[in-house]
Amino acid sequence: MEKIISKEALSEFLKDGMTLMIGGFLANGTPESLIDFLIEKNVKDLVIICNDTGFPDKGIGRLVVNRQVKKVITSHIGTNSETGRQMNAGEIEVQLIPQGTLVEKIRAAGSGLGGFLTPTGIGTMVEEGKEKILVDGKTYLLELPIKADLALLKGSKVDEKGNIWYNKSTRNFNPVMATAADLVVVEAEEIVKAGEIDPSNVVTPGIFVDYIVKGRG
Amino acid sequence: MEKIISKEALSEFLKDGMTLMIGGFLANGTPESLIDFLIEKNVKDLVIICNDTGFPDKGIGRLVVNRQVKKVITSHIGTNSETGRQMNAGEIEVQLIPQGTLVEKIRAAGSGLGGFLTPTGIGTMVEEGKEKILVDGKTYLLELPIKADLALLKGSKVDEKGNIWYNKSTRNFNPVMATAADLVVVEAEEIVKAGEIDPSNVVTPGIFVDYIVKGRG
Amino acid sequence: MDIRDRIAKRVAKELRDGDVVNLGIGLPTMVANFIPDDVEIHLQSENGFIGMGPIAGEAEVDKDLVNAGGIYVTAKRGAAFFDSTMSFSIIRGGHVDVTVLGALQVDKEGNLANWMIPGKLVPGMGGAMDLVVGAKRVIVAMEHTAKGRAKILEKCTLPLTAKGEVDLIITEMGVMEVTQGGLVLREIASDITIEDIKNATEAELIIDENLKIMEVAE
Amino acid sequence: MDIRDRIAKRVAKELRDGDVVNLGIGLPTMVANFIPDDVEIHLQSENGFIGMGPIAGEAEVDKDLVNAGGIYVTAKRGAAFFDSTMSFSIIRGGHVDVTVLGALQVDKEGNLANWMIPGKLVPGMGGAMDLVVGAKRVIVAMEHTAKGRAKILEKCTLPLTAKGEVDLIITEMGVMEVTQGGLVLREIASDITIEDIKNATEAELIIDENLKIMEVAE
Repeated sequence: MEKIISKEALSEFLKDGMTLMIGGFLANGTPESLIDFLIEKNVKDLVIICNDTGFPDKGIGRLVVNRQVKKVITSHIGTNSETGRQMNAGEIEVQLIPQGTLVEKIRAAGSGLGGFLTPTGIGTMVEEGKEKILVDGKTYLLELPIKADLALLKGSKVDEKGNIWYNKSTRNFNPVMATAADLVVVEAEEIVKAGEIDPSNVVTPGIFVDYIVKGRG
Repeated sequence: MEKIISKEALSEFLKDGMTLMIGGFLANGTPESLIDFLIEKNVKDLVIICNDTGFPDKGIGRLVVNRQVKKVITSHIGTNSETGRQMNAGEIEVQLIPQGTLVEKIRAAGSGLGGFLTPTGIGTMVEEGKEKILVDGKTYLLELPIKADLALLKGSKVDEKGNIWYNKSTRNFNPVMATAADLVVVEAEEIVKAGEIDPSNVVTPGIFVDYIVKGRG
Repeated sequence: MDIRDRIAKRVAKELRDGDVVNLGIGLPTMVANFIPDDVEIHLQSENGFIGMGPIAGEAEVDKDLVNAGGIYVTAKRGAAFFDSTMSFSIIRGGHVDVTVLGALQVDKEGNLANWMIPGKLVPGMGGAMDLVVGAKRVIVAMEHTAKGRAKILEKCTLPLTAKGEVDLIITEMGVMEVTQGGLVLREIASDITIEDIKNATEAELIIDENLKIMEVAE
Repeated sequence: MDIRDRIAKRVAKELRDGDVVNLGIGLPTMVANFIPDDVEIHLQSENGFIGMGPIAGEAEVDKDLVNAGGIYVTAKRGAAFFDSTMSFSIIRGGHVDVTVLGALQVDKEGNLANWMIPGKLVPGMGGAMDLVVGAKRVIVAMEHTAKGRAKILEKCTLPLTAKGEVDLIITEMGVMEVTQGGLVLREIASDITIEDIKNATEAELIIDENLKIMEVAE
């Protein structure tokens, strides 16, 4: 199975209103070339699951600025004033989730778990509408899985089988998002032959990756 | 803080009746030198959390044969007939847990989660005595965290700060056990200087590791 | 051809190019020997890797590389190692396309018993419960009977591994699919009659109106 | 000495050799500048690493290495990178010894509000809720008042970040510990009176009978 494709071949998978996970943390480890392509194709009404909405000119923020986003499910929007402005104007829906809970919800979906109990958010607005469960005298929130139609990742080195290695802090949400979407596309900074990444150093096994696109670098 | 110590320095931490996690899968990735030491010191009535009880002459099985184990919490005892014999004779308590549930219980403890919902075990003996929770029309078991007093790990390469890299299939339960015990000791096949393991390839961050012991190789 | 080879060979036909597959210990492991050259499957080993190759020859043994049965194996080019949490995220998370396991008992509702015989044999479930619950498709591959006793039952009597998760049963006598309506015989071995297989099966067998001869020819 | 430097310097005295520490954005980040040479602390950055070094100089910038504020930083020898699941296993799992954060409001029960002002400022909680719940010790480091208004209250009025998790409050005026009995003033700045700090604090302050002068001398 050939996984390396051109960006253009992704067109058939893009649909207005779809739910995306996009890797990165304040645009570090975010697949900018794939975002370029979303902008070029101008897919609309996207629901985006992401750590943060980046900056107006960098990362996921560019999709917000271009008004392609209906809703973001995220932990932080403070670095992109446009997200806040659209939220206050009622133009975008923002669902804020504590970062550790967000990443764990994605992991639960990818790992076949029905949910998990976290102490985070107890006694705050975050607990509203959630089931509380007492374990060993301590109260936890039951948090549920969250998944996506399509995950867009950024890998530093990707082999032709889709195995991914991430350099330094670019890893962040990318590996967990690889497990929790129906279709997974990775933007590769560098594409290498199978075996060039030491199998003991692979972070995301290639079985999670459907397609590989060479990034603009 | 100097983390590299001699086995002998571990004596003060060993106590009869303590709960241990020991890494490895059918003795692959099991810290044999640390098991040597447990046998030498003859600590008794141990509760051991482990994937399996290895073989009579290899891995965790040696502690069973030497009658140092009061209870094992494990997914499999089939490769060590002595565990089964002691169980049938009422000499050892065996708690069997599905492998994926066992590893996730350890992770929950290490990750500050109060529990998780798994579909594994529904409709089987495993569900006995456990709370069932319905999410989105599907029934899950609520499984709770499990932790230990002491975790004994095996690392292929360990740097002087305790960062661990595991070769091939020796990784298994080692990284997760590093997160879920009050004290963590790693047996190093090779000890290297800080920085010799590429920081992007470290699997277990050194902050989890209290002590490093050079293995017998 | 050996009975077990016949079963393994038939199971191999169920695997598709690109499938992620976990093969249980014993007969299921033999399935790997019958995969056509033009089909690339990714063997997952629950102790922590994907891309498992054949058993290691004497010169290939690497002390750090065993399969879930503790046997020295090889890894293919492009393999990936991971820890047990990731291994079961893959398994329970629906990322394994097919798992092939043996059974002590299986029944017409797709219930499976393969991990213990109370008072006799209690090896433990290992990763089997997670695999059967998590894999997209569960194939039981086994000899049709045990010492003449039926293993395909109306209702399992041994402690279950999982409830209602088995999709397909492949034995030397035939191929049976678990459906809402019951256990349907899709294929039958060329050397037996419908009566033969019915006699060897406790569960009621619904005969597919398009019943085929099981392809196990060499 | 600048007020903020004074606070950061006093916070630094709370850190012990070997501590795993997460410093929030802003003033807390400055704590790193005042750690004695003989104390080795491990700075955790919630975007995914441990062993964070100083902000990168122009020649040191690595596009693949930023802190949780998106700023290019360096990594110390022996650092380790990981993904966000591991980062929050570390944080929520009690493996962070000390977290230092700023506050909009904090109260005598240890409640903290630092993530939103309804209708005005809604940046989101990021990792703050997990940090405050998970860290063994939570230190709030901030200026004592905001434009003359008290920030240390009887009861927070803004939406909480976490309930009852704050252990210590360090401002330019003093060091206050949250105890079962209430908020205890342990140290006071040398240039103010007890009356001064009481006037700047809405919460009732219990004066430690061994009240000390806050060590912020240069």
